[in-house]
Amino acid sequence: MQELITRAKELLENGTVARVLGWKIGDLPYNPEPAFFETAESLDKFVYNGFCGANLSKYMIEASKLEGKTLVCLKPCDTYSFNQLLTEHRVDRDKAYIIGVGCKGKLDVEKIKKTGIKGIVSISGAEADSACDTLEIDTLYGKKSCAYGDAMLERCHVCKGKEHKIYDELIGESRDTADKERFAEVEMIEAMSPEEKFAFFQKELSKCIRCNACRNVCPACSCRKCVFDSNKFDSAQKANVDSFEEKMFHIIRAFHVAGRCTDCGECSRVCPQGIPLHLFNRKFIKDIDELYGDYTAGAEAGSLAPLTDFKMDDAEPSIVNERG
Amino acid sequence: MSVNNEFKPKIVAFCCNWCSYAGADLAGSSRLAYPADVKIIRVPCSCRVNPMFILRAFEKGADGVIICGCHPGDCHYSTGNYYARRRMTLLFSMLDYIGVEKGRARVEWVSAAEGVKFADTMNSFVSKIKDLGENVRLGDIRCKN
Amino acid sequence: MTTEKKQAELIREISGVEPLKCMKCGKCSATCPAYNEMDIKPHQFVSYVANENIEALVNSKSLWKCLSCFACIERCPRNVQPGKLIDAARQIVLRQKGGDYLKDEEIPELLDEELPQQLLVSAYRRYKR
Amino acid sequence: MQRIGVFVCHCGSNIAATVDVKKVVEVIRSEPGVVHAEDYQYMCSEAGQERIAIAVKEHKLTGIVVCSCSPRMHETTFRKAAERAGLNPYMVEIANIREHCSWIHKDINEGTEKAVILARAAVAKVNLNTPLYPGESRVTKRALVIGGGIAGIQTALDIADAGYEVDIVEKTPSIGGIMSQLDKTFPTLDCSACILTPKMVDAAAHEKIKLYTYSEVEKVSGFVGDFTVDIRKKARYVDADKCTGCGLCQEKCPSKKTPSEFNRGLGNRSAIYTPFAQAIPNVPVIDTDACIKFKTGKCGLCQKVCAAGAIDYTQKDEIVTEKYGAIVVATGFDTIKLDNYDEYAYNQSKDVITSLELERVMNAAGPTHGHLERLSDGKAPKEIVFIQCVGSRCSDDRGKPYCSKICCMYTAKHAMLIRDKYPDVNVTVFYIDVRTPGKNFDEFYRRAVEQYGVNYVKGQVGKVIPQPNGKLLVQGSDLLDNKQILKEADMVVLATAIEPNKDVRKIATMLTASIDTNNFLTEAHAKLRPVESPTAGIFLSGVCQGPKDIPETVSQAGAAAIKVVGLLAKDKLMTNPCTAHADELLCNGCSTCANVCPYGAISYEDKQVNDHGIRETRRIAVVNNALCQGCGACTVACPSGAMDLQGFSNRQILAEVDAICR
Repeated sequence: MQELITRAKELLENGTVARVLGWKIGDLPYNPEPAFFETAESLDKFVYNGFCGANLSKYMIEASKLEGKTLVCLKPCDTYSFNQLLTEHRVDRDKAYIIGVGCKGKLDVEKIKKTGIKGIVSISGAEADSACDTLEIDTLYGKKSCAYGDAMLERCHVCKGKEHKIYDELIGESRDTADKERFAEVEMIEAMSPEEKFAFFQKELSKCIRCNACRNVCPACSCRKCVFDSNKFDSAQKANVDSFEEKMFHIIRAFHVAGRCTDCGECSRVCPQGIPLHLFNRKFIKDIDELYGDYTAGAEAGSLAPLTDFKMDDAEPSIVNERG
Repeated sequence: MSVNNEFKPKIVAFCCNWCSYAGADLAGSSRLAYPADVKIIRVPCSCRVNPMFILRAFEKGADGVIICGCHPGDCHYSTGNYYARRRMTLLFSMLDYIGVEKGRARVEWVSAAEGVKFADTMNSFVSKIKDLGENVRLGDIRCKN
Repeated sequence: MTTEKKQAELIREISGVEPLKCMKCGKCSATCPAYNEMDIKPHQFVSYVANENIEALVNSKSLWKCLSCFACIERCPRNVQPGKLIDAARQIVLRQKGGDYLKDEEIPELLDEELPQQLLVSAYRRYKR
Repeated sequence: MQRIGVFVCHCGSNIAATVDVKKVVEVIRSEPGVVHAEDYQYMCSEAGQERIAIAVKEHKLTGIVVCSCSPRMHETTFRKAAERAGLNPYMVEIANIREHCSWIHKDINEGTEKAVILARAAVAKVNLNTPLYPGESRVTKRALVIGGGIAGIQTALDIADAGYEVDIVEKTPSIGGIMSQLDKTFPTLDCSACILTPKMVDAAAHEKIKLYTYSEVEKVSGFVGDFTVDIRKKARYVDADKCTGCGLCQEKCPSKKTPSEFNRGLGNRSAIYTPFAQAIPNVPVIDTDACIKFKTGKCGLCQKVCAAGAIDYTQKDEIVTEKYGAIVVATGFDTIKLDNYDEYAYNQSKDVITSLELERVMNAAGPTHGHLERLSDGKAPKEIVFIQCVGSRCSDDRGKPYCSKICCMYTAKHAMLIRDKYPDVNVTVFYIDVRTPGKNFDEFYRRAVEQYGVNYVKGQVGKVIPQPNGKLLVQGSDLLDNKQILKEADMVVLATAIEPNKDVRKIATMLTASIDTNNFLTEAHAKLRPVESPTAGIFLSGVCQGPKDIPETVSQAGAAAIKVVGLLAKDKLMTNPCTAHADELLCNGCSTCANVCPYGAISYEDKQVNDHGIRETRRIAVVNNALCQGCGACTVACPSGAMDLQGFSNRQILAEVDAICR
């Protein structure tokens, strides 16, 4: 982290960049937040640790409009989002100085809490430089510990890899965290009966309070104005008349990002209701891979998204009924 | 009274102007019967059909939605139905995934010459929807007027 | 399903070959160095599998005359690659025989300084269950 | 709120028999927006149309719904009637209660109920209709033809004969294309030059045709009727106005070692050259890579011997900008490279040649002055083997998946000509299939077999092995005899697959014309619009669209010409107003819509916008209404809903959905 701060100061001072986009120490030990730093002094508040899950690429849309370059810290998975935004002309490569930061897996405080640990005062072992295998946690009730892996976000268990797809320079080391089958959860649902599937999603989606956190954090959901906020489809946001509207919202949201979603997992990370929203997006990713060939959004800037492409012998929609 | 209690499904059919709508016209001029439950909406091309339209139809109480377009390779706009095919495949897969009965939404390619196919398709679709029964899962708390 | 049909499907599966892609140009037979030794010619292999005529195929002399030189695989314009069919047919025969064609203890005997290692690995893979 | 009039047609008893027309009128009256409803026997009759006009005036109608037969039948009729009554024609919607209702339902209650719902949906839509106006664009009455082969020449001649100006841009120093390299043509065996050169002369002499040879299209902008094209005229270093075409410069040029493109590299040419004797224009060009003057600064011999003083070493490339109403692509083809076909020994032996090379060998103006001889030692061959489908019908990545179409016939031609001129030469043709669909084609092939004794063997050749004695050992299969054949040949001729000219991808990109995976240009409709590109104003002529022989190329060239003439004959183009339109405030500028547009109608502009007080420059999609055909693919691709289709807007369709599901 110190290397990152030193380098950021250097680039600010020599005028290469006008500001730094990174994470700022939050009010709790586990909630750093995205922030712009415009002076070397302000970087004292800069932090990069296991809790810096936030994907900063979306902030580059606004940063691309500002004077001068912005130094942006991107984790390996964030670079996919950046590439996708680049493909869609939403960010300006010339306005970004990308430092690819190492990643040893990002943490989810909810997972720690789920192990029964309460009253967290401080956590050690989550630092970017010296990420340990075990987190030592000081709580109001004494010292506790939790395996790093047990505290990791779901998305890190199915990590796409620790290679940065776009960067100007790299700082920090990464650690391979993938230890689960990416599509296992989706397959589990696919194997359910229609009744079970319906019950599962009914239960999950009935938690939705339409706070729009998923939409606001999603780098693919970067429309200037969401269709659900405009009058183009008579779908302007209003009190839900029926519970179908949540389904409609989440299906359409997933459809709009299909082939563009990089599976960054931010939607599930930020959902205050803990809805596994990534299951929608990942279902589309799985379908696309199976039906139209493997495709990873953002792996390469400028690639043609599967929904804007076709093959003469694509599967017919009836395949959905045929495959059990 | 038993006749009145018979389930009359609401079915929305999106037909492309160049092939399927003309196919429906041919079915009509050939006097090929299919249930009156089917109501056709004319669109320029199957690629004009937005998933929002389909979900909206279900939301408002449709029991089945069918999209008809030119056969792949015969699109008036060359490529429209190819895009529609991918879009609808993914959408239907998602509906299946969230527990909606298979077959509540369908895509069929019907050319302007296929009046018989149009009527057959509608007959089979209506009977499928009758088998599935009322659309409860997608409407949930149905909007009723 | 008849045994022959099953076997034809098995051959397709093992070889990954789709015989229907064949356009019957005969380039495989034109290119085969062991052609004159064969009773069923390389191009016929494809139609034998397509027609599910497996009995004749597995009992043919050709099965053991193919050198696996892969010239037909290399040059087939339609990616049908009859050499792979022959290979698959051999495997079927070996599997039916049950036992290992090659036994572990025989290997030291067979070792030859001149022999490429890869050949041994490939033989082992092919002739051992 | 609209003031809508609903007109329900009886269509005699066609509708009225199974739909209670009066009931429909009665029910529809209470729909929002409806201020008038009536029924009539035949709405499409003059009296029926008159009723619409009267009602428009009486009830100050702003929208009309006609419940009648299919809109495919009478939509235009009713739109015109509305227009006559002073209404915008696009304020009319049709509820199809005949084909989609009365004709298929027997029960009158059922029919009436459905008719009401269909009428309701149409009313709901009209409530959201807005007046639409067709756009107009001008037509520049001049056409551009890219490529000066037989396809381009024929297209240009036909356009010019119809009285329109047409320019041909040809990359090489002369027009003529591949056909000028051929010796004879099937199935009548006329000499290629004898039938082509008069056409070349006609093109050059035509007062409406302008030739840009040794020139390339550099940039294309605009759209149908109004293209602007930059043409690069490459420096010839010879003043075309002064040059008399005497040829002395070529004779005296000391640099004579450059492989001749025209002779497929089988002979050499000088650094200053015309590609062939009948070249048009007969003005040489200097190949600066070979010219001693350009390489070392010394020489200048051509300048010294040119009595006309035409040589000008200081000439520069020139960019000409021209306006065109239509563009025809006629970029033709070439044979594929055979580097991946080692088994045929093409790169190992001079005596293995392609069929196009054989054309040059057989041609009196070719490298062997028309004598059939081996290129390695000049000896007369006794055994010649032809191999068919070299690189054609290949699903591997070495060749092409399609049939090149012309090879069966030209091979029959070659075999026949050889047997005719050299009866002692044995000719064997290895074939997979002999494909001869065409007038007099099969007869021609049978003559090669029956009259000329050409030996056709069904089977492919596996390899060609050059022998130490200079012969070529051909190993092939005879599938009918189930034999493997080993044959010693003196020459092997490969029927090499053809592929679109390498430059076509670049040109297609400039024109936003679509191209298939084999680099052939895509037609607007495979069956019904075979000479048009999906991009309006772009037409296809010749092999750039798919393999074809000369007669087919010429017919297609004529077809493309008449399409161009049909376009240029118009003074103005009326554009369909049902086109897509992007809402500037919602557009993300993400390019997704442009990626699905089959017509290249969407481009992006940096526009100044005022989004509720935020003033900024944004990348915004702009639809060219002259190109957009209104399919709506973009509207669904657009995630923000910025892209909408006039006449079939999202809200209109949703209103119909709501009305039906009510």
